Amino acid sequence: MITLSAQPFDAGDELKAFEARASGAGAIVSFTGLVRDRASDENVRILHLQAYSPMTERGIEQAAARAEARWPLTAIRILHRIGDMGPGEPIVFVATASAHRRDAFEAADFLMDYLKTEAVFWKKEVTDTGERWIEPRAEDYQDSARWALTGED
Amino acid sequence: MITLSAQPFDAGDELKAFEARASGAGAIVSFTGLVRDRASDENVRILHLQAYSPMTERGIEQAAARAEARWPLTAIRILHRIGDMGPGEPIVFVATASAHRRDAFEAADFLMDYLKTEAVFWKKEVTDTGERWIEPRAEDYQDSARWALTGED
Amino acid sequence: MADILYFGRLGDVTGIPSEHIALPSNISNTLQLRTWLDGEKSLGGALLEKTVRLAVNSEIVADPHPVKDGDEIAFMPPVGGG
Amino acid sequence: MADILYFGRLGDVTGIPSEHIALPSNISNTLQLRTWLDGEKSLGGALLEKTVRLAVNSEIVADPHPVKDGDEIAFMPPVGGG
Repeated sequence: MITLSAQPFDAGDELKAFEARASGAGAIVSFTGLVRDRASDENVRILHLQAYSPMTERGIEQAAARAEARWPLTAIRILHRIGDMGPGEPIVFVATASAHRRDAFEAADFLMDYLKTEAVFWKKEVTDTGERWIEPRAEDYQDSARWALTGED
Repeated sequence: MITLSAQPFDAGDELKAFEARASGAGAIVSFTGLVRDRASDENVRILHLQAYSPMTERGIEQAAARAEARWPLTAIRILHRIGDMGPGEPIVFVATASAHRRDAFEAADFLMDYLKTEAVFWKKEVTDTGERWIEPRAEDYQDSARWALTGED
Repeated sequence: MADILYFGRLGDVTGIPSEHIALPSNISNTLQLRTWLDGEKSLGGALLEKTVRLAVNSEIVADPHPVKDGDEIAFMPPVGGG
Repeated sequence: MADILYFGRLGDVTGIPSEHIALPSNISNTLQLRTWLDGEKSLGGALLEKTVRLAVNSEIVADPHPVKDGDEIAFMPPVGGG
């Protein structure tokens, strides 16, 4: 279940809804990304997230399908904010459910690496002194590259 | 913050409270373990969790301290049920907060491996036809052994 | 006429998120389009960067890829959400 | 007198979660205690298994470890929560 939302959301409510849907799973892993409040010693006022629909949604759906092919998951939830959001607000929520915890952990980790480096979003940080577009860091690409390996690592 | 609880809890509420406490973190990972409803083709009626206080709490505190020494975490939450619980009920909730998602993922993963194989609990599953004590599986011990390696995984 | 979209920092660089333009008859692939638009707008190479990918009708393509009237063509700097 | 605790399946095997007993004068370490209690209760070796660890006063110990009156001694089968 994949949603792009221009409205704020509550990660706790999302986890409740996901747990209800994934009942019988055994293991649920969630990841919540929050807008940071500081960037290079400046206060962040706004984070702006731009998507390119429906390419963005289609890409996320394909990543979710890859996760389901690779790990035995009983449910997936991906919720991503678009538009403007303030410091401390959730920007992304990913949850995975499986019979076994390693599968849930790895799938959530994989999905986050996809969202960080391949999902079709552009991010702009507005601080007290100006604004700048943010691109993935080298370590984001390294994290993402782990999943290209064959097997379960 | 470590709690053993004889009362049911709601993982969504726990995540809300944790997020409020961990504000500014950037990345929050949660793990929820649910009592499974089937065991070897039998319906599970009750899962019974026995602890040995204060040894159980002390061991979990030490594991949390190891996690904090190894990864730059801004907050940790470990909540574990004891006593009797029914199928689908949460048995364990672990949450970690960090500036970077890999640290939050790895710390949560590490803490769950500790709880599965080293935390001082004994588990009994009561099914339609009887009851049996459950001990960690070989793969649980293998998962746990990963963290003895030097370095970051 | 084609729809040209400028995402991320390219929207700031061009000053517009998108435009509806007539493709000159000598512009028939993405490489030609990059060069022509970058020159037209005096962007100094922003549309020529290797890290800027193009999507034609919502599919990311490798240069040179055919473009024609009616296409939606997106200039995409490096992506990343979360 | 010492407090002996039987955790997990050992509570079922012995039929009691704990007991308050007088340690015989010839029982001064954990190895002797295992053997003596297992025999007393006719458990057929349940308390002698290598995977059953002993904790003395809430510290897991390696056999043989001294035991004495006033100790709390726990028989602990393999642990695991979650």
